[in-house]
Amino acid sequence: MRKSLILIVLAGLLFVLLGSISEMPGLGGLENPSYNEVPRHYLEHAIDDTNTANVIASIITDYRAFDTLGETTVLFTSITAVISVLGSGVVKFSDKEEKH
Amino acid sequence: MDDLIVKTITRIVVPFIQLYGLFIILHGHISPGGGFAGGAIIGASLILYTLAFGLEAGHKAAPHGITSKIETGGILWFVFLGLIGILAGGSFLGNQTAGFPMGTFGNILSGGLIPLATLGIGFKVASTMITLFHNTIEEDPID
Amino acid sequence: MISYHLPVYILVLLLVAAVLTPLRKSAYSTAFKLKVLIFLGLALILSLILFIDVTNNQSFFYNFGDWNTVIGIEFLVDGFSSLMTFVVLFIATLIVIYAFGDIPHELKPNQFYSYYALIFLLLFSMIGMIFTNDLFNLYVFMEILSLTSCGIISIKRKKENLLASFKYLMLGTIGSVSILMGIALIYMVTGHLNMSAAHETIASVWQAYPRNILISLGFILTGLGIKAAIFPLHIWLPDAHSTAPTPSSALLSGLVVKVYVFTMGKILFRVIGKEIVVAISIHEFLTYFAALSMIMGSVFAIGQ
Amino acid sequence: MINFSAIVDNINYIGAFVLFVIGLYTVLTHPNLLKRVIGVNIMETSIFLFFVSIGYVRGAQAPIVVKLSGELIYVNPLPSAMILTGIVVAVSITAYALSLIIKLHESYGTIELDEILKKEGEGID
Repeated sequence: MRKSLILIVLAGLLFVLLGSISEMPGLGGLENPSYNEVPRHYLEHAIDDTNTANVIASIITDYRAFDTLGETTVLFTSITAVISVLGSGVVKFSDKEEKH
Repeated sequence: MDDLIVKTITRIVVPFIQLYGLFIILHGHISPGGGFAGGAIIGASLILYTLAFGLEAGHKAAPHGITSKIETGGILWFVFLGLIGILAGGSFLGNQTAGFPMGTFGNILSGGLIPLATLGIGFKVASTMITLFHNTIEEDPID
Repeated sequence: MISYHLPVYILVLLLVAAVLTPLRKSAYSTAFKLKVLIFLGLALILSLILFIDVTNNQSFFYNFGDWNTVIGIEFLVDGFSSLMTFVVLFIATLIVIYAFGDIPHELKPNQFYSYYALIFLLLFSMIGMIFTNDLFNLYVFMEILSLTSCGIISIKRKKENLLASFKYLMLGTIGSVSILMGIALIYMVTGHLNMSAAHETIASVWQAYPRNILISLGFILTGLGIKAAIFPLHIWLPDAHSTAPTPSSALLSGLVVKVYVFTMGKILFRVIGKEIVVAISIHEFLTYFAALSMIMGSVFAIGQ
Repeated sequence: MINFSAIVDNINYIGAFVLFVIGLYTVLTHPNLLKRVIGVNIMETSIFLFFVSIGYVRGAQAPIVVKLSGELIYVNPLPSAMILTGIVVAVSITAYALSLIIKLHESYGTIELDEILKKEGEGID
């Protein structure tokens, strides 16, 4: 019973989503609202702002560097969380090394 | 898990994979790729080494003491780069405005903050992957 | 204005504290507790100075890397967010002081450092979420928050803890993914990730692509509803909070849920704007769900 | 009648939404915990497909700006830069969920959610 209920709800969601695709801006057009002056600024000024060819590298490390700082923190949290769950982590092995 | 073919092949291949990963990190801002991709490649080479030579050898290659220092070092390095932006009068994580040397277009040391940050990210991703792998493996060591 | 860089100093302080705690090998001594308190107290004082300074003069935008609002990431530090930061840090200091005594009973020795690192990361991501004025930055901080809040539950490593935090992680990730879908839909139509910049174009976009905004609001509100445990989506809350170690359940119910409600208000009124919210009469739905949460919550509590 | 050119034009968005609903279905209905993690990954991949195909420009080039190039159209670099962060987030969540599953398997002996609930119900320790 529960499965069929979920199936119906999800089918309704899919129908709504697919129905609304026609009202969304098309795929791949240059006149999409998302291709406004922001990406144009990145593409034109990337060279004289950051002097790098790879615009994506200049975005993640210069224009929006704070995201990448958040990114490294996500990596650090995943390590701390896994160590706190699996428990082995630093203490066990480093003691062995420090002994001999 | 200790058959000869795998070990010899790994011993030959691993340095080249790591060299390629380092190339991807260093050329992150000129050609496609970057910190994340290069770090993943180096992490994968370390995982291959641990798989082939067993957990003990794996721990010698990437001992926990050093990997946790790389983890901490990666973030502190990034924060330090950001604070230079403040010291130079701009705001956090400023690059050209913070007076980083921009270098000539196209070679490795161009783009001020970008190669330094990409290097930090690359090693951080590599050490995170290998530590995750070692932690999940530690439950039942394969040797 | 002295406090221009203060939000960054608070965040950097918490991040450095979170990163340094696991390195220390000293036993769970008073020296370690003192260091934790120094970091937290310093962040608390900085947030107090920021709050006083912002209420006297006007609120300000902080652009990372001196890029203008549309290009780079931006913090909007106004009276309300600095007050919220001060309150979050103040309550967190009290909880941490309580945790000093309570943790040795509940956790094994080698987990203390992970626990405090997770708490610092939790505070770092909460304060980041309060300050940020950028949609994708909000998503990144939300991920750190959902990872750390599951981490502080599963640190106790008992059977029901692990199960509760696994359920919380799954539901939390569904929530974050639907919020990211909402952010993608808003970006697709307005073209700006910055909240105030998206707000300027929202009026014209509302005529051109109304369906897009409706669906993105639907996704964002369900996502935030799951995370803030509003009535129909709160299944994970009871067993997550009951099994968690006491200080983390205090942290969770006290602060984390409130920050999600604050984010909901921020997205609704800073990105979408009042006219559209009233036009779709979202505020009525929210009042119904809020009332339902309160009533049903107490009904279940009595029934327990 | 649905004109097929509309469908073929926006095939990315259709694919993304279908994957999203499949992922959601897998997460909500599968008792096996591992399958739930896979379902979450399917949902995340669908979001990344959707986010990147927002910036797609038909017939455009990857945004590696060569200095001496003439008038070239480039893809919108912003969504693809954001997805780098998204992918790392997806990896760390999966890593953490898998480590939880390992521990759950140790304490309950199984990773089927209904057996776990049954065991928890009977309070077998």
